[in-house]
Amino acid sequence: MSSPNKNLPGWIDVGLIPLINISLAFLVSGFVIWLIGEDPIEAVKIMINGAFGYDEALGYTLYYTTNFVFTGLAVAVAFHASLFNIGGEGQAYIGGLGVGLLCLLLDQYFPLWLILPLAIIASGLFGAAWAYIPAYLQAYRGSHIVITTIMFNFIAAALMNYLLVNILIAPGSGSPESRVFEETAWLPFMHEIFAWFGAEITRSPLNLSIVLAAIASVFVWFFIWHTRWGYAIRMLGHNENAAQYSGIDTKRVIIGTMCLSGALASFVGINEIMGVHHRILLEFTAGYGFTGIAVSLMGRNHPIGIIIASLLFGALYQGGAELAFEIPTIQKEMITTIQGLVILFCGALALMIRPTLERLFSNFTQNNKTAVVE
Amino acid sequence: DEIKPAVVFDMGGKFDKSFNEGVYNGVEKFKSETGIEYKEFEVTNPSQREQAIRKMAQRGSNPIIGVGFAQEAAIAKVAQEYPDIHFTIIDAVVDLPNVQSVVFKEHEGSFLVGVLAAMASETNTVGFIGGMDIPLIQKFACGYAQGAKYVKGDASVLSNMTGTTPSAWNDPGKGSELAKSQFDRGADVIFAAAGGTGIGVYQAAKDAGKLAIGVDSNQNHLQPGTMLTSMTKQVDVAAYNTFKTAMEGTWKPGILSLGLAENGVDWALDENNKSLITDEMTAKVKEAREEIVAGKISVHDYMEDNSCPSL
Amino acid sequence: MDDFFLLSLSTLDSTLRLSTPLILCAMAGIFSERSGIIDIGLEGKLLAGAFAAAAAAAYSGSAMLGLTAAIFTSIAMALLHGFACITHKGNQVVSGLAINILASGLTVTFGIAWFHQGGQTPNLSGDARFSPVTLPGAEIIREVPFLGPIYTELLSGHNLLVYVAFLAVPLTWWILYKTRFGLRLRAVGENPQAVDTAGISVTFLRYRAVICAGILCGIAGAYLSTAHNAAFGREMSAGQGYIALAAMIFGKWRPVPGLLACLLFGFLNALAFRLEGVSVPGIGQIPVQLMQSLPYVLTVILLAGFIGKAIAPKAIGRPYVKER
Amino acid sequence: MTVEQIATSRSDVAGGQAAPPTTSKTPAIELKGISKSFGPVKANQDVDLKVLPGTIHGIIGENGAGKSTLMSILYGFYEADSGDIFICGKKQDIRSSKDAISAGIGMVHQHFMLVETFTVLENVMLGAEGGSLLNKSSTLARNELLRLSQEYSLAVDPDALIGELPVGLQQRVEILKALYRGAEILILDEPTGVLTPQETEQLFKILDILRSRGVSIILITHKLQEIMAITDRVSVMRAGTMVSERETKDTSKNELAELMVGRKVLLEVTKDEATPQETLLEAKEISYRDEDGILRLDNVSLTLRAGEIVGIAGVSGNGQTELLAALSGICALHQGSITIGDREITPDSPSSAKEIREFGVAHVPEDRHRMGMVTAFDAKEVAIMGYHEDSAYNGAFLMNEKAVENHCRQLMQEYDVRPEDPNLKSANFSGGNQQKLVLAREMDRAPKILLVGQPTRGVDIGAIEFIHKNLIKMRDAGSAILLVSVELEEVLSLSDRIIVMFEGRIVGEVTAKDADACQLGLLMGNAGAEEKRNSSNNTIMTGELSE
Ligand SMILES: Nc1ncnc2c1ncn2[C@@H]1O[C@H](COP(=O)(O)OP(=O)(O)OP(=O)(O)O)[C@@H](O)[C@H]1O
Ligand SMILES: Nc1ncnc2c1ncn2[C@@H]1O[C@H](COP(=O)(O)OP(=O)(O)OP(=O)(O)O)[C@@H](O)[C@H]1O
Ligand SMILES: [Mg+2]
Ligand SMILES: [Mg+2]
Repeated sequence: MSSPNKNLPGWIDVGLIPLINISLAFLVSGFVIWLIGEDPIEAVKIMINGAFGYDEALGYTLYYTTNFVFTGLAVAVAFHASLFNIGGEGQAYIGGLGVGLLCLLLDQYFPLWLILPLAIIASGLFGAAWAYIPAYLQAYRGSHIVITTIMFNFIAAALMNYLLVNILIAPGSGSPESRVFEETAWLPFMHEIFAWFGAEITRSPLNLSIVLAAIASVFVWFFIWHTRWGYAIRMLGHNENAAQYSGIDTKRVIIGTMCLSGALASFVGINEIMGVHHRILLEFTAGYGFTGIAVSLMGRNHPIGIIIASLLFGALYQGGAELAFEIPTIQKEMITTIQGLVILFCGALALMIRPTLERLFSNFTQNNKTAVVE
Repeated sequence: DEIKPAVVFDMGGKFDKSFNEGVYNGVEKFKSETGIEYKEFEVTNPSQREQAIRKMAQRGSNPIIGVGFAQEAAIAKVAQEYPDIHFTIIDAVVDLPNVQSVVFKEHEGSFLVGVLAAMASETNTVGFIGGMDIPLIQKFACGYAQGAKYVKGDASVLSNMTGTTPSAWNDPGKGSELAKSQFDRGADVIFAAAGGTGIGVYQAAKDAGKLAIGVDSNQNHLQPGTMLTSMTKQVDVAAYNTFKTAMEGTWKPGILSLGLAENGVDWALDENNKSLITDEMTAKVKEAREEIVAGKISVHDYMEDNSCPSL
Repeated sequence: MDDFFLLSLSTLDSTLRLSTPLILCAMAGIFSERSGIIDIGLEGKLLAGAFAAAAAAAYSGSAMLGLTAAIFTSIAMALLHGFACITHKGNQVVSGLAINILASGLTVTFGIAWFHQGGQTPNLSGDARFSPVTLPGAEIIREVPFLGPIYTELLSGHNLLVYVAFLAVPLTWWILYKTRFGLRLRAVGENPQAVDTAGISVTFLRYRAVICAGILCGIAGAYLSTAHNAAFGREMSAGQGYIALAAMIFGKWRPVPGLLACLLFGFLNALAFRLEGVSVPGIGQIPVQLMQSLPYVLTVILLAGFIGKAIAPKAIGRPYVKER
Repeated sequence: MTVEQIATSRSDVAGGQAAPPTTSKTPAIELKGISKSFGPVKANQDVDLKVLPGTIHGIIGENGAGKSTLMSILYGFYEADSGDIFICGKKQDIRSSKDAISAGIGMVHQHFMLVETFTVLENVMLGAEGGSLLNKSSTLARNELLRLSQEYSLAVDPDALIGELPVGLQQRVEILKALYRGAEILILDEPTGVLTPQETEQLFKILDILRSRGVSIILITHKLQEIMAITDRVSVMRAGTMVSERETKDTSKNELAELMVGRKVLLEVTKDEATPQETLLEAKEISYRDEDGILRLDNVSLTLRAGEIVGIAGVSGNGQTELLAALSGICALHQGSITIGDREITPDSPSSAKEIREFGVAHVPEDRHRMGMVTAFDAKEVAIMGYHEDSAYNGAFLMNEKAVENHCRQLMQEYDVRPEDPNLKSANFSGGNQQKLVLAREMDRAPKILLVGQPTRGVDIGAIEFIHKNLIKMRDAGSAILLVSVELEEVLSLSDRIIVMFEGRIVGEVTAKDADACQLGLLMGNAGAEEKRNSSNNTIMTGELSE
């Protein structure tokens, strides 16, 4: 994002402008909906209610948010070292494999409190490993990370396809999925956790991994802006010569950063495999990795921004599903369109109305000054 | 009182040129005949399957159709939660008192079109193009190969898969290239079980003046004159029947395994392709069909043991 | 041996067909990125173009009208990209992603609305589609051993757009290196301040660059739906825009190396198709998936092995802000 | 004189006949009440300026005084908040560089506006190609370029890549660009900051010729002797305002110095004899090749001893940069060895910038924007570059922000960096202040060995005095200092020993007291070895010879 250096009060930048942008996005979406002869107001009502209106909806929204936080953070971390990691999709896929294999291995023998940390490590390792190769090639052979990560997404898909169809497929099952894990390897759902405390909420895929997402966000914030490693990463990202001058081993930083990035992306596997499906299956990443790019950039590569953006996308996914459910004439492609519009207005055109506001604001303050003078 | 039917399509979407679309046609037929509206949903990621099915159940929809093997787990779960709602799952088996599982013996149908392909082939080489390498598709391939080898023991069968990502079901460009590559390798009849990718295969066949075989629904009309036939799979009928029987109160749980005997799978003959089908072929297929129904020929089901002797 | 020769001919033949859209998109990417505007939106423009072409061709029955429609649609999307990134200094990657997502949504939505075939367009035939062109003399020299087949099988008999794609490369090169526009375009991608202080409008220049990209993507789209195939199908671009992007970077943002990268991709795919299911003595049948990932794996290896560091245009991705 | 007329007269400059010196006394440039502020910063406040035609007008002022900003406004790069611009008595509203150019204004920016990947010719043509196809317009341009370089003796190879030219030549290209566009008014912002004495001399010859051709010139510089040497009038800026204006002949260095800094400054360095002690660093026959395999250091040997300043003189681009890089561990040796204390660094046991810094070696790189700082960082982050792993700034996991900020504030106080705000983005300091910050960071730790390149580039004289004092202080405190500077003045006045480099080799060593400028100049030009020189230097040579 081109950092605007004109002075506007914070609340306009972080509050008003995004608000106007999203309204614009919905205005245009509403127009498209009106075109196909549906009632836009109704549609927006359904979407918002469908995303936040009741506990189940909220549950789903937050469940998607969890995934986006992971992939968004992954992209952001790499971005601070000016590495453009398009490979979140593949890293998440392979991370999920790691989680799955571990659960398949241990679920009969160990309790959750032992499996969970191991699973987190396993997914982290697998995701990091999948990011390591592109990183290594970038650092030591100068091969462009964008290409290699794109390639590795395809390779990951091929690998998973092979493993699931030929090796992991549950005996006697028709569909390319592993066997279901024992309950000991299931992350508790939020509705279960609430139940422990006697609170009754409707079931949803939302599970313990949202806590992991929160932890990850805090960690990234501290790590990037308040540790020497983050300092090195950012310096490398801004000025490689300066980094070398400062005695930073740029190759190691590149590799380290990408591995961290891959690990973060891989936690989608925790949420999906251990938290929701309790088995390894095809295409569970469903594009979360790619959306992570938009999430991260819309969130200005900052954890707080990323959390907000993730929430927005979570709401879009869930609210969109709701909309498709309630209004049959609205197909899933219409939802895609709306998502595109939101990314366009809240992401790409984020600064569109800023100059106008600046003018308004400065006039406003001018007038006040003169008023004071008189 | 009127029933409130619902259907949950899988990730391919109801226009996937494959079984989702089949189901869609079936329920549309039902709607137009009876005027009864149905609820529908297209899932866009794995966790929406359970969500959508449960939502349908909550809204009191009954019966609910789940399309595709991938919905097996979701149906199983929700069916237990709602024991008095009727569920029908297509292409998978869920063993519950309130679930009807409709599975097709695609291998038998594929066997027949394999026979036709081999007989129509002058090069004695036939091709198969699948979407993704998954058991269901292997099932098609395997039956097809067995059929081809049944008429011509020395027939060789080329097999390609389109890809490993969902786009493999929507890549006509790659489809036509795969077809061309198989033509180059001597094939002159190609059976495509690859959703939208098939469109490219049929086009390539037309452009090259070779033959192609459609899948799932009768696709002969797509390229009249170069579509040898289509391996039809009566998903539409199955879906239609689910609603129909439910309406008449005759819906029954259990496993419906639809093969040639039940006309669940078949090969399509219409004016678009009758010029291509000789009487000899018709006779041969008729014979093969009877022997399969009579159990004289046992067509291998890939999904039995996830392996294929004839490929 | 001889039919090996023919087989390899046909492999190269399909290499050409497969690389055509990649080449056009890669050249498009070069125009945009050489001017400093990242273009992740190739995929979206490609898809939108494909739809527009098929739709227009289906209505008008003319492939040329289809092509025109594709070009204008794609330009429109390019201008949207410019509006976001050039005029409003938006993030170029986000804008590109937005365009891709919009394209995949809108094409199908309109498709369903207009043709009621689940986002597909009607099959095209005859003039609604670009048909093969036989190059002069193809028939005569067919019999000439070796050269004959190469000319007739390989070079001749493709549709117009394939040749357009291959002409686009020298054209791009010429514009970039031999015209004033090209000079300024390369300059603005390296150092917009220098261009500005030389009294040239950075904005206008970059807009023209993205328009060029739009035109080329439009042609590529038309190729997909009205030349290579005979209809538009949902998501039919199937990620080729991203591959083209990779190829362009692979080619270090230069036309000819870019071309080679695209051809490499096309070739590896064509090869993988033909090797699939072939069993290697000793190893036995190679898993399908391995074959399918072959092009990607080999690309990575090549990238690691032979191609040195690719240096992007200096000012790429950074919107040009100037004090006012 | 209207834009059109300028345009025509411009085209006939381009046509060859030099424009006759304008005799009328209407000022070529007149600025009235120019004000410009960047947010809170008032870069210019109600500035007036008159420049008479055919004269050279100097502008001096402290770092951040507002000189560059004022010129950027005149050149249409920034837009003034208020005030008017008159060109030859005619009010112009200059909203873009385009307007400025068509008004006959040319500017040589402080940070050159050149495309590094382009050739000289391409850069000169850019924006004035005169034809939509390059082939024929470039032949025209080539001839015109050659003609200009003949006429003004600005020899430069049209096909050389800018990125590979020494700054001196890059600057020539900037001037040629302006002339090519027929500039009647030429603005140079700190042009000599990056030049060798020879190059500076060259530049001034050129400016002289231009003046005689009736071109009006504005010259921004921090070097008073240059003002005295070449300008006709001089204006002094302080804190965004014009404080005074003088006829050059009726003023003196000291007066000007006082005017701009607002206090007395002593202009020449005073230092007593060096008392060199033990050897702290010894380089034995070190060689280094860059990525393209070009030999940048060609077995260089030198020793740095405690309490001694060794100066490296040389035309920029003759291996000084690489020498600093090699000694500070940034680039790996291909031959030879460097001994620091008891650690011997060889190609087989390479070292890293990190390790070498731990030996107490500090390094002030020549180019602050390229290496010395990260313009996107806050001042406080820049203040710990290279020392960011120091336990003083780090806890177990988190950094100790307070410590970092305090450290930075203390540096800013000691080295008077303005504005004194550790949390300000470092890009927002004027370059002079950026330089002070970098120096402060490296000198503050009283390193055993200090490698320093271009310590006073772009720095105002007040600061120069201060920096020189400190270097001497460090020397006397027993540090070994290696000073690389293209300012011969500086090298002569600070060093105890002077080493001259040429094409990566050491071509001469003299003790400071029996060294003199012209002798060094000859060594730097490596006179007597012309045939070995690469094309770029070669053109300098022919340039020199063509006098
Ligand atoms: N684009 C800008 N945005 C904000 N502040 C600026 C900008 N340009 C200049 N300034 C501020 O305006 C003041 C004047 O800057 P300017 O570059 O004109 O000083 P200067 O006289 O050129 O300094 P130096 O002698 O180091 O070249 C400085 O405080 C600088 O920080
Ligand atoms: N966005 C900005 N905000 C605040 N100050 C800025 C900004 N951009 C530039 N500046 C400062 O304003 C001055 C104008 O740039 P300029 O390059 O003329 O500085 P300078 O000091 O003259 O350059 P040098 O580094 O060669 O001394 C610089 O000092 C720069 O650091
Ligand atoms: Mg300045
Ligand atoms: Mg300066």
